[in-house]
Amino acid sequence: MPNRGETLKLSETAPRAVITVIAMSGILVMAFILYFLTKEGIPILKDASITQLAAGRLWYPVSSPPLFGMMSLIGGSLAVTLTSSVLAIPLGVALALFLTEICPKRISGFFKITLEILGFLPSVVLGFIGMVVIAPYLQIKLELLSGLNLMNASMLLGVMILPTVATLSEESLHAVPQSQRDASYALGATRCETMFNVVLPGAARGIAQAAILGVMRAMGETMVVLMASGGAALLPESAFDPVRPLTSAIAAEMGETSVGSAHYHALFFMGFILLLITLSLNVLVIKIESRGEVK
Amino acid sequence: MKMLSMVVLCFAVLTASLFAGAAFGAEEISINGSTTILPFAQSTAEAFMKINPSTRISVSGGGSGNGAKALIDGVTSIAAMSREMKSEEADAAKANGRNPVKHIVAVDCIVPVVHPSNPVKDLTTGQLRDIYSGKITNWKEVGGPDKKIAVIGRDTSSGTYEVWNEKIMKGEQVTPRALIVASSGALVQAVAGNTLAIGYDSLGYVNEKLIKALSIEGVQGTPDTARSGKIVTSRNLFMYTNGNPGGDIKKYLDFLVSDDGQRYVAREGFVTLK
Amino acid sequence: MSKEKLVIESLSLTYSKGAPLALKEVALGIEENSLMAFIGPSGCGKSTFLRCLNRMNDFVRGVEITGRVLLDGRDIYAPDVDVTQLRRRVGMVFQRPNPFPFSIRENVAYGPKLLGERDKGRLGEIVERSLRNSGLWEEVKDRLNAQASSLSGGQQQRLCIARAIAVEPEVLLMDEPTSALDPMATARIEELARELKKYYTVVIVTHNMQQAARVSDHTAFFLMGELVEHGPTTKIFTTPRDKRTEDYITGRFG
Amino acid sequence: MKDTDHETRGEALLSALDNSGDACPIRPNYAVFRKFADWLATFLLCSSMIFVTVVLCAILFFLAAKGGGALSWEFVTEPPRNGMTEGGIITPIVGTLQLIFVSMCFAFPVGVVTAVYFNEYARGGTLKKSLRLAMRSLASIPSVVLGLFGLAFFCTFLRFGTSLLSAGLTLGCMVLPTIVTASETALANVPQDYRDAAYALGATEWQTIYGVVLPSAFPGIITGGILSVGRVAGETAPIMFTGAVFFAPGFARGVFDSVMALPYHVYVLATAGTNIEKTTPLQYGTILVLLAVVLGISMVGMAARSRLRKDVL
Repeated sequence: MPNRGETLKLSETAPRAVITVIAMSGILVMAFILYFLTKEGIPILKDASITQLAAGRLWYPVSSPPLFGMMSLIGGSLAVTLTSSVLAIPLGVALALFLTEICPKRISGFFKITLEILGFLPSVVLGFIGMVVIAPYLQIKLELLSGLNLMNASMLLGVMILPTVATLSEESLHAVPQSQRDASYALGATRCETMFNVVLPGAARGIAQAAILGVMRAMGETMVVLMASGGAALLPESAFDPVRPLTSAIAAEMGETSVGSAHYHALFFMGFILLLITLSLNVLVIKIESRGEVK
Repeated sequence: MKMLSMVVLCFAVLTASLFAGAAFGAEEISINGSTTILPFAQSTAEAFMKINPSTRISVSGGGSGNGAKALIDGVTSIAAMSREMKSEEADAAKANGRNPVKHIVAVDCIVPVVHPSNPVKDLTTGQLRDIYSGKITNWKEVGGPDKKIAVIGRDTSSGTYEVWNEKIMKGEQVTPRALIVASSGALVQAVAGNTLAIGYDSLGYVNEKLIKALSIEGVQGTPDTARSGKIVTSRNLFMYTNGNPGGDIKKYLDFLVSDDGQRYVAREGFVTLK
Repeated sequence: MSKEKLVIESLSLTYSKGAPLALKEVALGIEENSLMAFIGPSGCGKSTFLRCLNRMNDFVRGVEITGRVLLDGRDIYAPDVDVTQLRRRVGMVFQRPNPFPFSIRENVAYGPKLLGERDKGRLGEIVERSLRNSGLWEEVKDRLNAQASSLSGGQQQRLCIARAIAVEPEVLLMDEPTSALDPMATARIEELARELKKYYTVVIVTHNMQQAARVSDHTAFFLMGELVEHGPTTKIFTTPRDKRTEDYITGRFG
Repeated sequence: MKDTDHETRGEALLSALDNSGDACPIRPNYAVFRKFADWLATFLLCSSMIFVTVVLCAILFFLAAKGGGALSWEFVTEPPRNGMTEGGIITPIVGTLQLIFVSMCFAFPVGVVTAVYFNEYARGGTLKKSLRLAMRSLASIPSVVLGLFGLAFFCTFLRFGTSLLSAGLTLGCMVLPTIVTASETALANVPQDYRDAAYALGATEWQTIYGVVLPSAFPGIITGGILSVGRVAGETAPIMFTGAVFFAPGFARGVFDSVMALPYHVYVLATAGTNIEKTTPLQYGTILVLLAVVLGISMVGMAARSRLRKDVL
């Protein structure tokens, strides 16, 4: 930026001030989000202690007396996130490897568009498919009590986070210098040895970030779990148990509560928990990134 | 740069028109609340608007609580509720300077539903309670095939759940293993696609081709049994207004309880007042 | 005079169908345990030609190669050839040092590990031997677990040489190995190259004629994809047969 | 290559180099294993891509086959009738467009200005760092949590009610980080020479930005905007409590009206109709229109982006 000393005129300072102020609205929005989630979420602690909230397994928010045990819901969120990540992250990395290391440039464009389209599919559409296609199929094929379960939701969530993981991983694989691949090939390595011994380790940091961002998305996704996860507030014991992740509990129950009731605050408290989880994952991503910069 | 200015200008004009629109719109009634009531609230609203083209009625769902909340906040003219307003909601409304007034607009009953292939026809209140509390887990215990029961319930905060909880469960907790679906329609979808399922839903949602309604203690859910209260799960459906309504709101509510209006109630599968 | 390790017979290369040939009918023999230098102005095809000798051009899309490259009398472009085996026998050192982002030890052990060597002790021996032979051992023996990127450019290049010779290649191709290095580091690499030819057949591409004159036994001069002239280095630099060679080495172009 | 000859030679070489140790074990079986592993990995990676492509095609074809029959001119030009069992979906289509418009009115200018701030004005320091952190945090917030925020802040605190305005602003907050990132990239791609040239002519900082930098970055900024519009069109969770309604008798005529929106309409049709049999074709039809809107907008953005990349390179 050119430094023009003290002779700053109004025509210079005014736009600068206006732009700075408008830009700050980003901070403002974030601050408001934190403030309102805290303000509406914390009052639940009057009705239930932290231990009751975190360790209670029973979620009966409108019975009398109400029980606000969120453990099953948090467990549901974690189970869905974990299962979908286990399904989608290896697949996403595999797609990225395919696109950078195997696929000829000419057709990789086509596959990249495929991935992007997958990423643009609205979650409500995927949830719908889970409800009307996958659920009956799973129920009949596997003779389950219900096809609306952890596995159903996780598969769809996997589809949702797949493009994120694949695209970001692909970027970091791309950033591995060609010269290192050459070096490996020149030593007589096969393509697969080069991929797994040189390219993947070289992109490990970026792939870790991609994976965390994928986890973050899975954690916060709502419509798919609302429509396909079954909604039973219990800690799942198998992959085919129904679950009730935090996001679906919020979406399903928010409409039915009365403002200011303990239930209302409990739902905001769940939002608050989700916020904390995603923000800390975000900090993790930034940490990984900055460690890369130092090097 | 010209292009940018043009775009900005267009945005400005459109924005202005959007804000201005609110100022000289026709009188608007908004109905907000229970998903159970929505179907006939919507069709009566459509019919009413045909007769009174100057009135606009918007119908939004989200649940009984949502309706009450909207009425308390003063952002809706009518709260559609499948349960009576709770005392805490009424208190909140009073604190906000509003005075909720109850109108009974239709009758309904909740019936247990199963997949059409299920041979079971009747269950007692006790059996239903045991199924939902998790004591009975196999269909053969209630005269069905030797298959596990997939228990499907509604969100604990829905009006339908509250009736079920009060009249059938009588204070016992629903097993946490029960699947929970977020709306009446989702329940129909879930039961229709699952041969092992049992659910409960408002009479209006029972579609003979997709799901089969069971009788409770030998009493079928019909308009008559619902009106007379012979079936234990009968309930009234309400609309709440702020104070005694006047103007278009009164006209709409009058239309709704009139024979013309009640025809739509019947057509959506609900039970008319008379 | 010992036998010819590599014999190239009328090798032509084009980067895409119909495009002008990047290499035209190159024919050349490279003697075993000798050091041959390829010289020529940039873009003359000398690096492309070098990459033909261990089939690194296979990765370039659209490349078409005709002719034969015989390693110990067998065509490396024959359909039954295992390219990975070939590349183990014909090692390569690149223009810029390209160590893997691992430790020094892991860099050298990479090749032997690929070949199935899992024994820690033997790997240690190979690492030490390769580093000694590339003249790096004394400098790094106390920090074998340090990141390769912590080395200087010259050290990195010698590490790359150590990595290449760890798999016991028969031929070592060096593609302008000193172009990214300072004069001191260059001198060390040149010295090393002269040392290495005792055990390997070394081919070095350079744009630096002095370098070729200093280190090589034989020199081949490339121009516009053509092999103009080749022969003993002293002969090329004193009595070139071709006018173009003379022009180049006397600095009239290039 | 079969070569006992080379092996012995390698050993001879080794002993010449150093008398200790053996040659690398070159087991013929191991070479076969390596080849097989390479082939297997290639096969698995290829099939993973094929698998994903097939899944996507299956989803799209399934929806197209089921919904194709419901599509007609009437379907996309008429409002829903008779408790959603008849009529079309023009109301939610228009509602979605209105939501896009309102959200962009907020997010686009603020996003572009924020990017200008980052790229041209910010001098490092705490303010820039905290704004950067705020943007990244905002990008990571689950959409349903944004919905809660919209409910507490726009609907209740600012008294906008469940309205187009509340929902649009909530969506705007959601896409703000996307627009900032896209605009920043576009601004960063403007060559420094342009700025230097403008300054050399005596232009002020603002004149340079407004007259030179912004116009040359404009195509990139617009592209980012279009891509985020695709996201706005498809989101359900943030508008569920803030402005989308089950049924509205007509288009919203002001920002304080509530609206129907396509994604929410899909949810409603799938879960709340009394007459699921009758609404089934409408469900698939609506999904198809939603897909057409979302994918259509996104593809326009993608096409614009690839053209842009070609121009830049």
